[in-house]
Amino acid sequence: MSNSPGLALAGQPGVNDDIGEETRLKLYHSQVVIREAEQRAFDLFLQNLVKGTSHLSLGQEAIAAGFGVAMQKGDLTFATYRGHAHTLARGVPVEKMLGELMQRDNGLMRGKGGSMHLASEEHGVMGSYAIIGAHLPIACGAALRAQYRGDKDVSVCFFGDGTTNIGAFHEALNFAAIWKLPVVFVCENNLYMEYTPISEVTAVEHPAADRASAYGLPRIVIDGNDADVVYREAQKAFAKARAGDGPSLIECMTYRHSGHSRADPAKYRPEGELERWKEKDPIKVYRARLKQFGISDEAVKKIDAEVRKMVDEATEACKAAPEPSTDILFTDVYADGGWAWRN
Amino acid sequence: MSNSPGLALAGQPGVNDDIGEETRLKLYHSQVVIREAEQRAFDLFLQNLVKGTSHLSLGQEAIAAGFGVAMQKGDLTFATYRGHAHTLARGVPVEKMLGELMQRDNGLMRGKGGSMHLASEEHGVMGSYAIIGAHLPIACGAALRAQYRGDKDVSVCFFGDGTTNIGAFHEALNFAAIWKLPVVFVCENNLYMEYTPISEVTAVEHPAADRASAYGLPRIVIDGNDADVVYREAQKAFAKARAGDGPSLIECMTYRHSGHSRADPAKYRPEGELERWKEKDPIKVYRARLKQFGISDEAVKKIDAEVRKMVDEATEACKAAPEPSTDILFTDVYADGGWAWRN
Amino acid sequence: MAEITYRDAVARGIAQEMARDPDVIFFGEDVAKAGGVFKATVGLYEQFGPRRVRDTPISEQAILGAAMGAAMTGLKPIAEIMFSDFIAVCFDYIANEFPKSRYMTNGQTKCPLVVRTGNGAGSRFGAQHSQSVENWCMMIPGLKVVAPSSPVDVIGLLAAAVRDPDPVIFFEHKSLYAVKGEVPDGEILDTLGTAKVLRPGKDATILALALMVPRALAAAEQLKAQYNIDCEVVDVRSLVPLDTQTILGSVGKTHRLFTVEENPRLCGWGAEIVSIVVEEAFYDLDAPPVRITTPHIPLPAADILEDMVLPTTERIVETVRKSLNS
Amino acid sequence: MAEITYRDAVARGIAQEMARDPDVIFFGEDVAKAGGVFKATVGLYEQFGPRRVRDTPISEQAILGAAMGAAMTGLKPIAEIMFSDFIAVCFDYIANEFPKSRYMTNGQTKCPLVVRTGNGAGSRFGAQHSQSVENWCMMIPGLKVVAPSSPVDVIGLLAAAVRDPDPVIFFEHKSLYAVKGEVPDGEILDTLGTAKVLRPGKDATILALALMVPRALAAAEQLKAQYNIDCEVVDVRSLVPLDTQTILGSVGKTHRLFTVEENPRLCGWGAEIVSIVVEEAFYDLDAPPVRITTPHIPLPAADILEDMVLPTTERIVETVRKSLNS
Ligand SMILES: Cc1ncc(C[n+]2csc(CCOP(=O)(O)OP(=O)(O)O)c2C)c(N)n1
Ligand SMILES: Cc1ncc(C[n+]2csc(CCOP(=O)(O)OP(=O)(O)O)c2C)c(N)n1
Ligand SMILES: [Mg+2]
Ligand SMILES: [Mg+2]
Repeated sequence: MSNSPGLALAGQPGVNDDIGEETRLKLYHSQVVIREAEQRAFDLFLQNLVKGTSHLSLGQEAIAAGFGVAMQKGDLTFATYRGHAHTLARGVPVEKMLGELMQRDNGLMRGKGGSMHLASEEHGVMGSYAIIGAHLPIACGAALRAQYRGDKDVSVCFFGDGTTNIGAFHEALNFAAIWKLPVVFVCENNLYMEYTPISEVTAVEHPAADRASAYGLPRIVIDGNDADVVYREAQKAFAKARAGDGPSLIECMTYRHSGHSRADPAKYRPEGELERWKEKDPIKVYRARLKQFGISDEAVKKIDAEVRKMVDEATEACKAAPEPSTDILFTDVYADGGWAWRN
Repeated sequence: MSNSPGLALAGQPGVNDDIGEETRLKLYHSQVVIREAEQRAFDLFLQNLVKGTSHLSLGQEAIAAGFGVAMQKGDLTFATYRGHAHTLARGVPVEKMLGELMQRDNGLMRGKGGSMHLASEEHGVMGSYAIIGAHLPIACGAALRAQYRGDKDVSVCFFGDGTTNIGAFHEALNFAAIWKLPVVFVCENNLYMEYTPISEVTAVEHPAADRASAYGLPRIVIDGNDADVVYREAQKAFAKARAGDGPSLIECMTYRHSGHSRADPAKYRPEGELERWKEKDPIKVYRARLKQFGISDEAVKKIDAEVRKMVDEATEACKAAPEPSTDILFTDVYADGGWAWRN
Repeated sequence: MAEITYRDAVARGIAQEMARDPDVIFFGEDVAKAGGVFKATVGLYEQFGPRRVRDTPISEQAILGAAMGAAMTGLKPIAEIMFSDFIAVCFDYIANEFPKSRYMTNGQTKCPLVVRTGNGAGSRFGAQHSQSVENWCMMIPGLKVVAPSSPVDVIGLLAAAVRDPDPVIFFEHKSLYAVKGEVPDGEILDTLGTAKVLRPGKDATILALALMVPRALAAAEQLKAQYNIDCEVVDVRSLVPLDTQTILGSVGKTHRLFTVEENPRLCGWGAEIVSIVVEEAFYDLDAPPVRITTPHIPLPAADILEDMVLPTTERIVETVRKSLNS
Repeated sequence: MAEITYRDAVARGIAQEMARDPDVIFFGEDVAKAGGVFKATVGLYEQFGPRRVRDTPISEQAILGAAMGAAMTGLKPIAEIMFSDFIAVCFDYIANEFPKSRYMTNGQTKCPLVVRTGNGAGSRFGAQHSQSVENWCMMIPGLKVVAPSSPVDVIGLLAAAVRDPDPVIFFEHKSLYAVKGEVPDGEILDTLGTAKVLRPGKDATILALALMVPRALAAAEQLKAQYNIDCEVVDVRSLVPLDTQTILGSVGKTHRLFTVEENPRLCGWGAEIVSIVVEEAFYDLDAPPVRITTPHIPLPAADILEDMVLPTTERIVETVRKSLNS
């Protein structure tokens, strides 16, 4: 574990106040948006209104929120199939995310991409990638552009513990390190790949952090369920990147409350594991944190209510939205807007 | 550097005598065979008798010899395009190796494979692989078979420093580590990939050893120009593998005297570098070693002469050998001996 | 005789071969304890234990490389690549290692392995989890390539693949996993390289593969019932070896050829077969062969969109009808 | 006007585009300080410096992934994959990332990059360094695929590829690097998706690509001189977009079609074109189209063997003559 102030796996915050009330409310808000939207996605799935697959981040909200709040406009997000949280954390409207899951015309990609491929370029969300590891090198490329042009944006690349065992991880980390690219690799270690515990298939205890030295990088493991901890670590990594000091690899310990994907009841978990982690539920941790810093119950409840209302409205908007027009089937294969592979 | 007895970058041997005269003569013999055969390959190339490409191990002989002598019958070799040395070190006749380079019917694969793909199953040489990194997972598979069946053989996989930056390296190392496979990964760090210094493109100083910890393995860097050092390290690794204690990753420091391949005059080297390494020429180092252990100049000269004669004879045999029969063009695509993809 | 799903046929086929031959081992991501993400390998771990049925890390190159090394040295590995789209991350083994080793070594080495993989669309997974990539393999010399359309074929062809001395890429269609079919009791063993005439006919030959087979059959029924067009439906089953005898035989009888391909159009198996047929049976043909394929675009996720791009029974009916009437 | 090699044309093409557009960067293994293993990029590092011309580690996935990320965010990267066979180790970017991103995001993202790679046989490098793999790319929806046969086309098509807003895979033929050709002074810019009729003729159309183009041209000369058969030779140049107009136009005139393909037979570009031509111009054809390809085997290393498998001028002459006489 890193010795960031505020580190507290059990939810006991530190006492410093470098973060401040405004940011804390943002962090809370972001987590609640993700929680409510993901929970809604799950409910809609049970009502058969979400089609295809979906991979929720319930329980992992603090990571997306902590990084999202720390990111500046222009910073770029590269996410995975489990990318709703990271997309929302950049300010993408819940309606557009749910619309995509429900395969409606109001979806982020009007149903062409689906749950695993959320992207919103205007919010800096450069796509969600469903082939494990593929986006790590891609994030390097975006960072290379920033470095080349002298742009100050940082590319942030989120992925899971299981992703550390694929070749692209290794290539990207070395590549970023040798060229000191402004990219931050965020490993969300939720202890499982799909159904297999990461510990059964990995030669080291911390699949990302214990390999950082292989790329000349410091070992960083943090409590991924504490948004303050995440936020502080994100800020450090971003400052490093913007200063031209190269990439960071941050392993965030966390746990997903639901199964891997909608098809998964998660029976493979040892008894009590989920319950233990629910005690460290990031929302719960953060409500206590707000209280500790003197933020009123009313303020918290107001956020909760506002978010709930927003998600309700988004849901209704999606339900009312038409299916995508089939006109889009043959658009945007190529930059000319079409798909012609011949004359 | 590991603290193997006998370690001596400058060629100063230790004083122990665990290796013994017989083995020392084998180690010398093997190195001289490789040196002479490689030098001959180079000469034949200048005479336009070697076709295609070829990648010599001149200057790197101690590694192939050290491992080759330590290997037992049944142990398996997986080599690269720079695989002449490792093939010869298993006892494959020079004639068959040169025949393949000269694309003659007496070649190991009768010209079908070429210089980059030497294989001799009867000698345990399970192929030379020309796509960087590909054979590391393959060696894992052979080791998995040994483990599964309770066979006691070890798979030995040779590759270069540059190979440590490709994805397959990472996947194979983790795979071997988690299943404790009896495989030994031998990185021959000759300081360059093709023409680019490995230090310019690698985030750590020792591209293999500084990453061993990422797979829960000990860091091992040895003097790859001292056959005694290599031999001892090989024995340790083999004992570990045979005991069921899993893989090893051994980084051997060395230098190639010639260019990367026949097309390369190696102009990119800093002045004096080759000369400095030639002082540590493994053959030179080992002649001194033999002397130190009281082995006579005559014995050494006898080996030299015998090897030279053998290589001369092999050369003549190859020159006299016919070109491959074109009958083999359509054989051995499939196990039925043919190539039929339709009925 | 029992009715089982295509999904269960996979597990039964693997179990049959593992019980028969102790050299058969099986590994892949989440295939052991969890029984696979498609639940196609449930029970194998329990039956054969952790030595023979193994969960791997997310390391497709290591999975295929290890399968190859094990195969070269005496085992008969079955490796799973969860979705066939992921063949792209380990394509070196498919394209450069498995199929070339025996040839390059002039017959010294062998590579008797099976790669099983979930192929095809229909699950609304989007462009990176829905592709039909059998042609990525068909175009590589030295592989064998199989794609069954029914539970009984799954077992029989899987058994044949495991016993085959060459590398076989075995495409299971994700949208067929839930489909049921009659399967005889006892050992089932089929033959690679054989197409199957599933419905004899005299007016036109329709070649189909995997998920397209039931659609072609349904189309043939409709064409008969509504238009009195009598189609012969051939399940290609094996792309390599390719049963050109059955195909040419059928075209020689019907004089008309249609292919129904789920893959995007360019360089599909249909192109190859059409070019074989026109080269060898040009004068047998009464009209141009027609390829019915998914258009050459990435696959969309939304059901309404995905349903429009794959060849449907309707599209087959319309295409054949129009072609025969013109 | 100057005579330069195909190899030097590569460097000139890259230099032309880098000088024009500061967003063009170039990287790959040993491409910068050493000027590439084929010496096709000599001088670029000196001219444009280490920021724009970079040596990478042996990390093909990182190379292509980084190219994509840079392209998505505003640069115009040119990435080198040294031998086209190595596309297999980074095929995920070719198959699943470059070509699908724009479509999946409903047009939000872009991917204007060029992957240059040394393709083809003739150097006696054996099965893993000699392949013609343009079809691996042609079969993927969303890419553009180019393979020039002459120095002037190298420059013009490379420039077009760099300026193209889509991902272009650019196949340079290793056995053409030393070939010389006349090249005009000044900027050269060609158009993707255009085939070139290199020799007009009325008796048969011969389609060829890259190294097969000079062989087809030589064959046409022999066919004319020895047998008075007048062949039209079309350099396909661009597989995607495919100039079917020029191809169908030529076949409409000659009524005979031959393809000359270096790739192993199955699912090659010739199969696709044959299937297009028979579907759309069946009644134009006086005889079955014939594909002249490398047989469907891995490539042998020895010169005597390698020379037997690639289509030769002689084989083209014989095939066309026999077909036209029968
Ligand atoms: C190359 C590749 N292999 C396998 C998969 C299938 N797959 C999807 S998610 C997943 C598990 C990923 O685990 P992890 O990286 O820990 O992320 P998490 O899902 O836990 O967030 C797997 C194996 C894939 N999408 N791509
Ligand atoms: C996947 C792949 N990328 C690139 C190459 C081209 N290549 C052949 S050898 C080589 C350098 C290898 O360097 P290293 O691993 O240090 O081995 P060495 O040649 O020094 O023995 C390269 C880049 C290849 N064969 N395969
Ligand atoms: Mg995980
Ligand atoms: Mg090296």
